[in-house]
Amino acid sequence: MVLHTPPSPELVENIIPIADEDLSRKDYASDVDTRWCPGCGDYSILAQMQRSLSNINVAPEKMVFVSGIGCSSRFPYYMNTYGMHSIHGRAPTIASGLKLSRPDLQVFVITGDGDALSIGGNHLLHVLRRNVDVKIFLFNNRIYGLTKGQYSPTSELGKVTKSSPVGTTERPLNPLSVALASEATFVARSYDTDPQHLQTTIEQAARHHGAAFVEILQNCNIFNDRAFADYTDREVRDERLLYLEHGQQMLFGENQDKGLAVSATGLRVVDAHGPDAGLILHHDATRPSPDVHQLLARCNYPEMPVPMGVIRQVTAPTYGDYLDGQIEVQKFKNRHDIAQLLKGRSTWQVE
Amino acid sequence: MVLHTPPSPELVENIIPIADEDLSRKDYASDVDTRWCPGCGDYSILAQMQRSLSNINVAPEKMVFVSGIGCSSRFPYYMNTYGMHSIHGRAPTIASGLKLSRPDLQVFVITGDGDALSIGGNHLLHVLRRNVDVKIFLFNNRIYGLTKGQYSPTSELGKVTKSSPVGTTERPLNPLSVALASEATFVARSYDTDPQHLQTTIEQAARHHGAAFVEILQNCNIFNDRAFADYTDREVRDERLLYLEHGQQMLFGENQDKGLAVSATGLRVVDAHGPDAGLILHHDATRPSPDVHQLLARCNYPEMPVPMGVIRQVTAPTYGDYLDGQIEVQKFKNRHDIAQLLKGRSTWQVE
Amino acid sequence: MTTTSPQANGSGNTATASGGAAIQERDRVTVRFAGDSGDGMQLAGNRFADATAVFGNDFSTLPDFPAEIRAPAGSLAGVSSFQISFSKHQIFTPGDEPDTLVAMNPAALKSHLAALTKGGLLVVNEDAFTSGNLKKANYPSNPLADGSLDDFRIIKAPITTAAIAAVEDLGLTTQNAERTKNFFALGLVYWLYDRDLEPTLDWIEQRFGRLPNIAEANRRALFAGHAYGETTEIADAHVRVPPAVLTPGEYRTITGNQALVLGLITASHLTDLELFYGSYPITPASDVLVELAALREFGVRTFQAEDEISAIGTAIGAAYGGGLGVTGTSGPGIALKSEALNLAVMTELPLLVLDVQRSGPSTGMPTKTEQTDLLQVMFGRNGESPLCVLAAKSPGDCFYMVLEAVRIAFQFVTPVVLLSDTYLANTAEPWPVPDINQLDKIDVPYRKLEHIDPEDFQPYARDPETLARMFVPPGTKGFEHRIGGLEKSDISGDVAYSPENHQRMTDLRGEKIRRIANFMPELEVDGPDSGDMLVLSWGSTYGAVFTAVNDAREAGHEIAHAHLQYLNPFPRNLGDIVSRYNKVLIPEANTGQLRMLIRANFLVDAQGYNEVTGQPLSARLLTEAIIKMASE
Amino acid sequence: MTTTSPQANGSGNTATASGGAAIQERDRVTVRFAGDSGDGMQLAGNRFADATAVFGNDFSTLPDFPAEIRAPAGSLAGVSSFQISFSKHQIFTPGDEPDTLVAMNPAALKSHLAALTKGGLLVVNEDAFTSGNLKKANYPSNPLADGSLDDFRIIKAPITTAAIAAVEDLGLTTQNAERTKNFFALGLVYWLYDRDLEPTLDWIEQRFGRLPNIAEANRRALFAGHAYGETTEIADAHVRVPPAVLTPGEYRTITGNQALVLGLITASHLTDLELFYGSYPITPASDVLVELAALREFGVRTFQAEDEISAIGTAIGAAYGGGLGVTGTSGPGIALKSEALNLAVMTELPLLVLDVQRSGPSTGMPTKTEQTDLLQVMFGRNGESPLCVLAAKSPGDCFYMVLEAVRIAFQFVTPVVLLSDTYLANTAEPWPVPDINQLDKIDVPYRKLEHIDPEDFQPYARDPETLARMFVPPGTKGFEHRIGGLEKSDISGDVAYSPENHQRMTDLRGEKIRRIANFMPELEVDGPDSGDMLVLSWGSTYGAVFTAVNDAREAGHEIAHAHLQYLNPFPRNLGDIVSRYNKVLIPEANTGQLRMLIRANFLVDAQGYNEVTGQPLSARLLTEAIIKMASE
Ligand SMILES: Cc1ncc(C[n+]2csc(CCOP(=O)(O)OP(=O)(O)O)c2C)c(N)n1
Ligand SMILES: Cc1ncc(C[n+]2csc(CCOP(=O)(O)OP(=O)(O)O)c2C)c(N)n1
Ligand code: SF4
Ligand code: SF4
Ligand SMILES: [Mg+2]
Ligand SMILES: [Mg+2]
Repeated sequence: MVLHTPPSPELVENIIPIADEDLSRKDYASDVDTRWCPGCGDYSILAQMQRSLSNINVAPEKMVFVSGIGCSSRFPYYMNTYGMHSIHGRAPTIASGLKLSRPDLQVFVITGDGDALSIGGNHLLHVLRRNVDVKIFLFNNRIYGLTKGQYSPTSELGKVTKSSPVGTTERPLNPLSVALASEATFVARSYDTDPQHLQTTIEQAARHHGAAFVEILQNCNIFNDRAFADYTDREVRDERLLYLEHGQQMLFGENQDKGLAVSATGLRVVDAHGPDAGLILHHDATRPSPDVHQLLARCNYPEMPVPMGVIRQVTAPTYGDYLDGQIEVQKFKNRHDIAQLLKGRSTWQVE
Repeated sequence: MVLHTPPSPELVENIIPIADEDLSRKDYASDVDTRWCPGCGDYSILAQMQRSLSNINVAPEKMVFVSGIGCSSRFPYYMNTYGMHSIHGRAPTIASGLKLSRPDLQVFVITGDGDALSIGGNHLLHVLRRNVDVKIFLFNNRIYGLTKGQYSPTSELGKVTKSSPVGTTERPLNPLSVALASEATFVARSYDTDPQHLQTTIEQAARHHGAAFVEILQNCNIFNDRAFADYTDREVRDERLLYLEHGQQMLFGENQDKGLAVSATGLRVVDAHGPDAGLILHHDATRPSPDVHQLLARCNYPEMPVPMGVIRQVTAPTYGDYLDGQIEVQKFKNRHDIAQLLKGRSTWQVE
Repeated sequence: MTTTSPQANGSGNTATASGGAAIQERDRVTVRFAGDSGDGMQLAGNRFADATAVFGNDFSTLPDFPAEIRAPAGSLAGVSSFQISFSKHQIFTPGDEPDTLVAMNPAALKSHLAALTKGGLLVVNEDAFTSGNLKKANYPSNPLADGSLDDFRIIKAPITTAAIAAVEDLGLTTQNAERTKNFFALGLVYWLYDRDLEPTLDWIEQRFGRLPNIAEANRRALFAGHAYGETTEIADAHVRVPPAVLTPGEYRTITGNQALVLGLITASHLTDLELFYGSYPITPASDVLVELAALREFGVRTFQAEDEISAIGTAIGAAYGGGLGVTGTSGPGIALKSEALNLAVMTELPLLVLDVQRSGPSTGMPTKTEQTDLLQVMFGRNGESPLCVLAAKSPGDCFYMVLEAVRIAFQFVTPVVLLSDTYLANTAEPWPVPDINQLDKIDVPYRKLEHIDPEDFQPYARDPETLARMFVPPGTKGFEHRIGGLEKSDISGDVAYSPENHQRMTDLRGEKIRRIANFMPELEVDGPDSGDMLVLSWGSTYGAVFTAVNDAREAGHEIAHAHLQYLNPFPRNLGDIVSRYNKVLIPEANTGQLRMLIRANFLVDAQGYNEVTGQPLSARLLTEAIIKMASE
Repeated sequence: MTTTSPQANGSGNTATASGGAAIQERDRVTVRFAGDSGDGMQLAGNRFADATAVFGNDFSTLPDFPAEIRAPAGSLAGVSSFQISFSKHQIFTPGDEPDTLVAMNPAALKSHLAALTKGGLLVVNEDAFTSGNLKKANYPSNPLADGSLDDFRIIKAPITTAAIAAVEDLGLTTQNAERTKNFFALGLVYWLYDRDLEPTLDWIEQRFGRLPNIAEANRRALFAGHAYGETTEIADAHVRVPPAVLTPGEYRTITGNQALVLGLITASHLTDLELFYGSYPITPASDVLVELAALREFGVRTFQAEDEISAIGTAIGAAYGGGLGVTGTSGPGIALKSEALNLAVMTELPLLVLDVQRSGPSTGMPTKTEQTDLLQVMFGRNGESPLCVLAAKSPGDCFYMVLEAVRIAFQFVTPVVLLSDTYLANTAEPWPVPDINQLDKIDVPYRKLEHIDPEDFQPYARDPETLARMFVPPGTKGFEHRIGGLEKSDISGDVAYSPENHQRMTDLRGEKIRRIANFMPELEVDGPDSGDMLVLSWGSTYGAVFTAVNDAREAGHEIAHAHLQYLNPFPRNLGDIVSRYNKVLIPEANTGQLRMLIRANFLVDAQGYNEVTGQPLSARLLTEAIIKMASE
């Protein structure tokens, strides 16, 4: 039997707790010294996060950052909000329990490529599938930073690292593909060195009702320097990145002179001024089927431009909506009388 | 730095250990009483497995079945081969260690939807990504059988089960999508009540060089009866299933009168005799990009026919190929002199 | 539904029942139903228990399931049994050997005959003794015919055919008709033990009301069995156990798992916090999840996690959020939760962990009982990681121990592990229904903290008496702070690596747990205050040990008994108590886990009585062991 | 590269060195290098250790890293240090308080000054004492100017500017030029302790050969520092520690982690089995994975798993396949592995688990040392789950304990846990290089079984002496069988639920582990055979305890010392030994884990000396504690 108790509409709204007074970036910064290597991409992400929160003016006491373990996972210490630096890979579980029992809080998860996709891969899958209303920011530097340079599940096949002195023997995961296969309702990508795009993306995730997954390409200048430079360097960006905007055509190139179209076997690049220009797709992030989103997720340099921005954002009730809805309905339908519950189905009297 | 040490060709071959004498189905059956409920779909899968192995004539002493925990995971006990009934969710890890250290063995993993996608989701992801040469058979009954009827990660949203008396609050995973997002080189689906198709599929998986993933739809007549009957029942099969064959057109329907074509937004059904008949796709399981395979994986009843058979099969070196290749190359390049190793970089003499 | 049971009214040795046959009167009787998994033995047993409750006996039940997976019909592996002991006195175990065994097929007979008391009554379903079934049970010849049962009194009843005959004209399928055979057997046993049919007829109506045909069939089978009893020729098969003198009040039947569920709902009420229960199904803890999931109207949030790690993770999240965060599992799940449980120790959060122990190691025997997780929950974490450990002693006690665990978790801001086990989980006993209004509210200290001046807030400042840290959940303005798994600075809670601080924090975490003892009852001794011998027990063995000690006393030995519900910390007076006796015996369903702790802590030469069989301790064997040690 | 060190040749109190200044002669000296994480202190320390090795002293080193993550330059959290103690006698610890402290910046001075012996020598880089750096180190005023260092002898050297000046004309970037300052400091210390520059110059050539400019810069800085030493005005700063009289032979420097790696490769050779190492990176065990990964030429299969559970799963798979299956981790990883480790106990497979312990609970202090996993590995699993536990006592001993662990794992077909810790992992000492041809082969019993008649094969039949089960890996025709985590039938290994069988198997699993003691050396006591006081230790505290016991003896106390390398089972004679002394003291870097086991097993009132600071035990404080207890 399949029961559908669609949650009542007022439960399904995204409510970000807003501060009473106007807060600046600094108000979101804690007084703890940041402890990342000079030059680490994490600094920029921290700054953009603080700016985004101040743009939204989130109430700091309602914000909770939950992280796992890794360089990236030190993040909560630097935010003047509530936070838990938990254990390796498990942040999505702690965040789920917190959000489901405290729907009034805004819960952000900070994780790394090892934390989220190696030890924590399963929790990531399930928190997305369940559409628990938490926002997950995966700092992908394609390496284990904190443990000093072993390869991660996003490291390229053959990559030489501390633990693969003659090259790795395993093929990397594509975080966006995994998120889409996990039935995520919000999937996006940004990167450390485009502050404006990163801020916008963080804000879009924050405003999404449901689980949001954001991959942030992050440079680890110590153990995996310039891992994304081939397409994120300022000089080549325009040619090699595809900035997605919902409703807009998928155009890229310095003069927006190229675009993406569907072929019988996936996506292909066409000349925006050529004969196939008419085939260039409009980006529809809200399409229920993740099919085209999957195609975008798999666009990789050098064959294709690398997509940035919100790939998918669909509306669906969250796990919390359903759960709270069930509680409401059951409270309405059944007596919740503890004395009666303690008696159970039947009692007898000894006199 | 990315090093590519392509494994030498003789390492990259799929060698199934074959028995000296001709073996029948019975030779693969152990003398342990099967302990499934009468009517359980597992019986048919067991029978087809035994038949398939006897068709190939695998050497039983070279076969190892590794399973997790669940009704399905009792499987190894009934096979007259080597086997380990391990712990919940971890079979892929044990199978990986076994296969990588014993390339001469043929290692099959038997798992359930809970075992593989709930507690074991992460191991499944990684064994597929690594392309370890083990064959994984997931018996999907969309329920926890052994623990008596709680929902599983493949149970439908809203489903009423023991642990969801007013319906579940979570959206199911699509096992094929997950396998494809895990970069699997072989992905297939079959079901318990089509013995011939199941046998063929098992054999194809066995012959694949690399990690194979096979979802087998399996009826649990006790806790989730007729979960797949809407499309696997004999009367409706032809209309509702799409039997895939590499190189063949994707046709279905009692008279093969319908087919699948690509649209701008995914796949659609077209009339095989209508004007768009020319657009009907030929199934190419070997296409390197998983794009179309992802589209197929997401075809669901009732909107679309449900695909059966091998969705994807691509050739790639396995983890073991790379690993053994590295060992070979390093043995060739470096001295492997233990006495020297013990001395390390430098020693001094005390007299 | 509330009924009133007659009070025990004197006792004679024989009386005359409605059937006209002579009724023997007895103090206590133990009956075991055994049959194939498909034979409905658990159902029959539970109905018998209900009828017994209404009749007014004290009782205790012991279901024994086969392994989780279905076994072939008629096979030895497929045998399922249900034992009930009932008495005119208070009793504490489901009995060792049954006086009566109902065997529905040869496999059931084979598996359970050894337990039947010499001269006991054997009720067999002779229809099931076909050559096929005999073979499945490895019987070379038919025991009903070969004289091998001569030591017992036998009622050979054609249970299957008689049941089918009774429902003949209802137009049922053969399968459904045959299924009524457990009601036939039940009717027969009701006659044997003079039970009232009413409660069962009511139950049939409630349960099968919507399937009138099935309801009628079951009713007819029940009556037919009862009638069959009257024809029995065994002389002293008609027995009556007078009602027990129990403390007056309203009673219900309860199992340990039910009591855990009720305890959690009650704790949620007494703390005025919503309950969050994160769990992954595992035998024998799954039912706690399943039953809680059906109680959404109490604001219960159950979360069926993807694995045990996620389950405890979500519970930690809920606890961190200021809720009543609970996770429950069995031994293998505890192993998986240990890393995250350590996070709760380091972050000092009020978390409740239920461990319904089962037989190990590894997957072990999932449906069997054992007390083998004590040391795991004490020590199974990296680093020095003390936490509070409690253990329930009876099904009903599970309820009260949940309340106690929650009280301690909040008062001391610490994770607490509550141990139950398969035996407690499944065994049923009469339980006086508590009055919810008489139960003390449970204090939630952070409610007061949230109102202090944020300037005075330091997350690792401590209450001078309990050493509980200043825990304030997210949401409170001005108290924003971060916690985590790295070592914390005393008072400020900042990350700290200094050697002195780590020593201090290690000491503080240890001392906090030790101080719980100052807020716990002292251990009570039943029997002499000092002297020759003390029997010290913990957890679910309470009933067996209590019974054995009493039996040993009746055999003339002066023996003291103390039972631990608090395992960490120990009650303040425990050291004193164990040193007051010449001999200390510690019976456990493990190889001596509590014994090790007692010896290490108090340097007394405590001896062990240890059974690791997957079965509850046998009171009879234990009595022998006690008497032996007392006589040495 | 092999060099020959001079032998100790008599001793005078002063001598004349090349520089012409008077050289003090001393028995033992301890030097600590401290600076910012970016200052290259570990490199300098390791070079000094090499030079010391070549010179012929015995020595021991103690690196102390900051937390894993980079801290801001100049901050207290960013200080990294390296201590080395060297002596003309054999030594067993890296020393408690240094005689000389090199402080490269104010934060280093602040963090480490307290450790420096009164009157000790302080070498500071005065260039780094800028107001910015002073502030970062929380110095209100400049300690070089305010008289607060008057208790020490100080060499204020302009290390940064002098190093930059020395490399001026090489055209380096300022950053690179500044980076040579550790070589300048090293040169200065080489002069102070009369070390030869040759080994370091060789190393520079090897390491920077391809970057001739950098090599030259480092050389110049080294010479400049050495020359600077000659100008120092401190009277007794020029010190010589004569070479030690060590057992003749070929020596190398080794850390515990290196010894684990060599042990594994050697065990693979001695068993003639390929090594499979499944691991997930975690401090301080990661380097074992990293170093093994670079040894593919030895047939090593390293597998960087997705988590610790997978890591042990793969190792179990490899062990089941008949290989040398090993997994390694630290405390949090052990917690995660515990469920799977239990499978290895139930399936009785030869598995080796390395546990390089670190400070807990939870994430704790990942780079600090502790002995807090003993009880976790003993008891951290559900059910009764005995396994063998060993612990290494020194860096070099890690090598031999791996061989011993592998021998036991195969002989008894059992998982074995080998405990090391952060201290052993990182500390370096001279180590006599073993002759691979002198090491005993390790027997692999299944090789013989594979040739028996399959009819005689029963997977759970046991060797009568060791109780090892008949383990035959897949691949052998006629031996096909299934194993798993459910309880097994004695002998046949079939799944079994009978109470008697479970008891028997529980007993057998326990007895098998106990019998290992019959194949282990007895415990040796250093000192009197019986008497007043025994100090009992285990694991990495060996050096500190040995030193402290000797110091206490020199203070006139007759004290015995015994050190356990076998924790489960205990050596056969342990109970006897501990009962022969009036007092037993057990020093541990935990709150008393071995102590609990000793008290429980032998009922002796063993006392603890416990430090849980993340640092190795201090021999000096321990000496005091021993003397105090001995005098009571
Ligand atoms: C249970 C456990 N296993 C292993 C570790 C060690 N560890 C800490 S962080 C980390 C990986 C970090 O990589 P990533 O998540 O990519 O974060 P980054 O440091 O790159 O930001 C590992 C393996 C741990 N802390 N806990
Ligand atoms: C660590 C652990 N957690 C939980 C369990 C209990 N358990 C056994 S099987 C199972 C799920 C089985 O479902 P599935 O994998 O779908 O197999 P099925 O029985 O349906 O074939 C669970 C939760 C266990 N054995 N071990
Ligand atoms: S190691 Fe890499 S990721 Fe970590 S702080 Fe340094 S630069 Fe950043
Ligand atoms: S419970 Fe379901 S899956 Fe398990 S054996 Fe029975 S029918 Fe099969
Ligand atoms: Mg990373
Ligand atoms: Mg299932």
